[in-house]
Amino acid sequence: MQLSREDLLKAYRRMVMIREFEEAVHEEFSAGSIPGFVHLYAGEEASGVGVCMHLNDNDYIASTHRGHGHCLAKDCDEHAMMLEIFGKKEGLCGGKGGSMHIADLSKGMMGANGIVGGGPPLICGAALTAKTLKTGGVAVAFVGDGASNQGTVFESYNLAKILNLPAIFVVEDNGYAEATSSRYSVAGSQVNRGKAFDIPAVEVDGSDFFAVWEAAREAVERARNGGGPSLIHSRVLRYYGHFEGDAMTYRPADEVANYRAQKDPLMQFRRRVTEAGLLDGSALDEIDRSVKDRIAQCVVQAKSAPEPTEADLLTDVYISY
Amino acid sequence: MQLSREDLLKAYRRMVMIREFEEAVHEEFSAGSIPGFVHLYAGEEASGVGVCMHLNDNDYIASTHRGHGHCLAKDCDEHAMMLEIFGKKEGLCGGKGGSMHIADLSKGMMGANGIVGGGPPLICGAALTAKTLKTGGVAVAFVGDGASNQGTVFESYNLAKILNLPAIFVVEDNGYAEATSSRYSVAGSQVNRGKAFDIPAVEVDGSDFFAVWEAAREAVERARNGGGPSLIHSRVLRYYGHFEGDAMTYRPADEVANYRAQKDPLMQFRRRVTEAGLLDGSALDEIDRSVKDRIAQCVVQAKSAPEPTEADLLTDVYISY
Amino acid sequence: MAKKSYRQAISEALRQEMERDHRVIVLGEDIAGGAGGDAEQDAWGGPMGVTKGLLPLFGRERVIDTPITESGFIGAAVGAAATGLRPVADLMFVDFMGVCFDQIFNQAAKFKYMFGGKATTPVVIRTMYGAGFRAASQHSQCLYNIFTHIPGLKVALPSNPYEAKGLMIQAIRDDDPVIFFEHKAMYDMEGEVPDESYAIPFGQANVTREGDDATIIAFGRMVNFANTVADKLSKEGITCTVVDPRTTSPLDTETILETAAETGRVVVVDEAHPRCNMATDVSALICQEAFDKLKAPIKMVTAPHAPVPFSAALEDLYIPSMDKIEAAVRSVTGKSH
Amino acid sequence: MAKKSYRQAISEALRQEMERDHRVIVLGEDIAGGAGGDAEQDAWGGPMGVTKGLLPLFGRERVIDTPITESGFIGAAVGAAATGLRPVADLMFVDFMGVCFDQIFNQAAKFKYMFGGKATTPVVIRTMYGAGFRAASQHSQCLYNIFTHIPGLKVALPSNPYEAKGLMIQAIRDDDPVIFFEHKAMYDMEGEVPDESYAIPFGQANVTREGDDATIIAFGRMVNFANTVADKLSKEGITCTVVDPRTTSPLDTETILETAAETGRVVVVDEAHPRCNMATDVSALICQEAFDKLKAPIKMVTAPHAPVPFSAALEDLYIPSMDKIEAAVRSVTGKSH
Ligand SMILES: Cc1ncc(C[n+]2csc(CCOP(=O)(O)OP(=O)(O)O)c2C)c(N)n1
Ligand SMILES: Cc1ncc(C[n+]2csc(CCOP(=O)(O)OP(=O)(O)O)c2C)c(N)n1
Ligand SMILES: [Mg+2]
Ligand SMILES: [Mg+2]
Repeated sequence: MQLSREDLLKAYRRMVMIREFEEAVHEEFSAGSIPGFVHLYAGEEASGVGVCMHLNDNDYIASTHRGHGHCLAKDCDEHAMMLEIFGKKEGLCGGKGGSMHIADLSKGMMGANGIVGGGPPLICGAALTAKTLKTGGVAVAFVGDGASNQGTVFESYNLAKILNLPAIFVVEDNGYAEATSSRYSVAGSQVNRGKAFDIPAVEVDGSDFFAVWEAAREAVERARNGGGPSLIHSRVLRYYGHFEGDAMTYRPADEVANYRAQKDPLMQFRRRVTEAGLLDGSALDEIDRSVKDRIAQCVVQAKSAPEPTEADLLTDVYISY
Repeated sequence: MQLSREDLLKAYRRMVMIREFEEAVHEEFSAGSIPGFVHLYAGEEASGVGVCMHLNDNDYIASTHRGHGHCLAKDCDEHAMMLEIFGKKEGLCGGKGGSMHIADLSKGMMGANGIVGGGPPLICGAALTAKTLKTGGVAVAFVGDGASNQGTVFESYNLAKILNLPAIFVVEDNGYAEATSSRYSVAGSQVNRGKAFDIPAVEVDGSDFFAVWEAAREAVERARNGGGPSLIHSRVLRYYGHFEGDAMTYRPADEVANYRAQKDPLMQFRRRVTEAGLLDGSALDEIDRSVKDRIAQCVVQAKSAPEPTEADLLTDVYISY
Repeated sequence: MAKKSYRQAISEALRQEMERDHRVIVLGEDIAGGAGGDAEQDAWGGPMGVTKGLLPLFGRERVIDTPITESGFIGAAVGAAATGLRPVADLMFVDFMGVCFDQIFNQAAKFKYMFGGKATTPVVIRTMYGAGFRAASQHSQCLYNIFTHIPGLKVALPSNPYEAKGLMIQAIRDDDPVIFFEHKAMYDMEGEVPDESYAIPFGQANVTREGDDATIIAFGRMVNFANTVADKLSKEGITCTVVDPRTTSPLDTETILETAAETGRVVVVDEAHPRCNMATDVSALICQEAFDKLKAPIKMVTAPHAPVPFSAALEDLYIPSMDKIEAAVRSVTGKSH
Repeated sequence: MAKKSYRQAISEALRQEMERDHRVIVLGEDIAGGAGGDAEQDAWGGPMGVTKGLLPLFGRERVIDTPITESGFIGAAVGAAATGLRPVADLMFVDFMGVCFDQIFNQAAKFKYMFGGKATTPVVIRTMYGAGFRAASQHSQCLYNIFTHIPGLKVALPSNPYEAKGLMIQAIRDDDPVIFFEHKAMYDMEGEVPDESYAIPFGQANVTREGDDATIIAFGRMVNFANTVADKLSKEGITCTVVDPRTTSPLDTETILETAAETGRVVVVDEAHPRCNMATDVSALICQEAFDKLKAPIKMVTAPHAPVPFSAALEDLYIPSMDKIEAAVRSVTGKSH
């Protein structure tokens, strides 16, 4: 399996989409137009996109509180997402979910999740459906470094292994859980944690799209071929605070700047594909431009879109009651 | 550190006490004199005793639903325990706890536990107390093979490691969780699970008192010396059903008989100490006899002891309310 | 119609639904029993034998023994329900909710609302509740009030074998998450249960007795206690209406309010601890909506505010008894012995 | 006396108790913040900054950042309490109870009873609750009714800074397990708070307003709503008694029954979902014990039976409003505009 030109363009477009989306949300949050708890994925783009490039609508992912990037990587509509984050009626979840609960099951996106460690058991379920109904699908749980200590995650490793489920656990280790360093909170190693359950596990540089893509290719193939679960430890960095409003005093002042300068995933991707002559800069520039426009448009529309009304308050609680 | 003659006699006495206690409970349950859910430890004696020989009243253990053996190994009073199992007012817990909730905090016994995986977090707490108040104590959680898959257990491994707690996790693997074989339910290995958290972990033959004692010696020493947590995977077998009343059709018919014949922990102990000339058979016979008498006496008294009364129903809910 | 036990009724419902719909699976700890071992494979069928016999019919793909990881497998059931299966997961004792409640109340219950109506999560969680087994504090609780509190969940409490079969079939066919409470002291209770499949709609109370002097609203096993008390008192000429709401969520407020209004004298019987329970829920409802029809204070008969004790002597005092129900009825009717 | 915020009041209580008793420790996720990192070590003090400043005073031995393992560290707090410490654990949002409830309701709450009175478990669990933050379904729940239901737990709901300090000090000194509910929309609320240490006893309601026409019983943040409504209506000559029970368990039933009897017209205000909540609990209590004094139906003002919505527009409609409380008072008093 190889990345075609179309794949590369798609991957880049998705990564830029995430970056622009998050930058816009950052700006709008700072300006006071977005309420609630908002966690941005900027900086981690290559990880989510590198994984989701292998997935189709028949495959499921479960995300975390830091969900925008995974949604966009899984092809959720950016316009409906932006509306949702603004709490609008035409938002992807009717304004009822917001940033922490964006989902689109028709795209195989099972939801961001406000509960740390909430996703992995759900993904075992999606994988069980795939296995039982023989849909050919696989299921991926994204897990933060902080989340990797939650009991539900280990339970899911074990369950996925003993039921031989087509499940993949991607531990996106951005070095922090809120203000706590993973150097403090995580005993042992992510890879050994996987291996302790006899789950094949690898570590990758999550800022390198191609490294993630390759690791995910193996894991997805294994899952599709009945080989059971895999674990990928993807090292990344988040560019913004834990949530919007976080002063980030627990981080060295230059941490993000250095990373941006040396390892920014978009920059790395661009350098790699242009140096290898796979794509030329102008095609990428064109994506940059069009995505920027698109997101700007989404923001404008989100601002003026109608709010939900009292009639919406009590719908969607049950299917029948 | 060496086992003195007194230690050997004490260890044997405790193991015989457990065996006789459980045989008596088995008989009385079959006869209908004991109500509720009762899980017997017979067959696993060397494991609990091998560990608890290193502990004093200042050290804590947390047990499981299969708690009688751990209680006796930690020196809880057999008479008060028997009364408790019969639900009597003078029982160790006033008849309010029963088999699944025997505790004696004054002996460092934090309780049997009806919740699988309930104990390890509690033991982290006892170890935290020891560390914070510098009591010199250590804390031990007993964990079944089935329990070893519960999320709380992994959370405790991680917490104990990162806080460098004087905690020891003893996974008593008797091959079954209820009717489910650990060959099915446990992915990977117990030792690798410990090591995945950088916790020193060893496997021992839990039917061999001396093997357990030696492994526990190292772990307890490490904990007392500020070396943090350890894990011991102790392989054992239970002689009776999961609970009293279990027909055990999930087990090969001769499994227990073969084990009893070849690996019975009391038999092994007796052979080892007599062959090595450490103790003579008559001293052990004397223990057998006196313990048997003692337990028979406990049963007789438990049967005729008074029940709790309505006045006891609403006491002990709060200290003040 | 044949006499069947509560156990058999539930088992039959599961079997018939699994035959009808290949998406229905059952999973839980020892739901079959024997996995990985060298002897009988369908050794348990759950600790009470309810699911025994399903494994030979449907195989390990649809009758799944799980490790002891309630968050893991209940969460997996929820995730499977959201993606196309119709799982029936077994939370062996409701007392174990504390290790997996998140997957029930924050995930299953809220998907539909949080996701703007686009998710469907047809999961059933079977669970055992109630005192009377000398099973002590961690294996004897009721806790259905906690699930009833949570919007997005439905809660069924079958009071006899007939109800158990019909409510289970409805639970499986229902597109919302359902928590199905089985009382551990009722598995051997027998009653007439049709062989054919039938669903009892949720939110429609069953009036098991009709009377003029008082209305007893009772839940789960307590319905039987209430019936017995009503039968006894009727011999004295004190007649009671007995209401079995069947489900606490949805709750048939209409029948409750109507029957309460008819007699104006109400007793609510709930095996649970007294605070924030179904007895308070129903009392408050009536007091708000049918106050003018009340002729006497509403009496609640519940367990005390204490954990469930182990000792048989204490547990018998603990459980709301027929004597206490009878006394409450006499008190609201003003008709003492 | 100085004006202090709810945040400062709680922080001060923690500091003073930690100074007084070396066995008091605090632990939780980012309770200090910055552990293992290369920059500020007291970076957060919890997400709301309540515990900021404790680390420099008491060090990492007593101000313990934990991994995200609520069962693990809440359980550890329970175990530590049973063995000699007096831990104050932070369950960041009460919505996270689903991953650790077992350690609270089956362990901490039951030790004393199950073990025949021989255990003491003086643990405090601080937790954030309530809507109004646009924090959506999984970060906005109340859920205190669930803890209130459980025998063995005490539940405190401070309604302002003064209450917060005094109830926290009592919580720490109390020998039973206490769940301490802090409303996330109240941290910046200011009020007079004495500098010195003081404990407010549990189970003693505070009557914040006295009146003749109606009795409003409200919980937590809703006490302030009720006070405002009472003040507004008093200008019209409708006077209300407002009762802040302070703790839901123990509950000051005496004050509730007395004040309910005095006016005979009762409104209960509870921010929680409506089923099996404190509004039903108090209504049922009054209806059973003070029925003869009631002159009108008891009205309950609560959130609806739906998860908490994200959208500001919806959330504002969702939270029990002063308008709704006012309407309820008018309805029970029969005095409309
Ligand atoms: C069960 C639970 N505990 C705690 C939280 C609060 N919380 C939200 S995000 C977070 C940190 C998560 O860290 P990590 O998993 O590394 O993900 P990241 O934020 O770095 O993407 C915490 C503690 C929560 N939402 N759920
Ligand atoms: C949380 C929880 N889940 C399930 C149970 C029911 N249960 C009691 S003991 C047991 C099996 C435990 O197996 P293991 O840990 O191997 O201990 P063993 O019985 O073999 O000593 C189960 C499933 C429980 N008590 N608590
Ligand atoms: Mg992180
Ligand atoms: Mg076992």
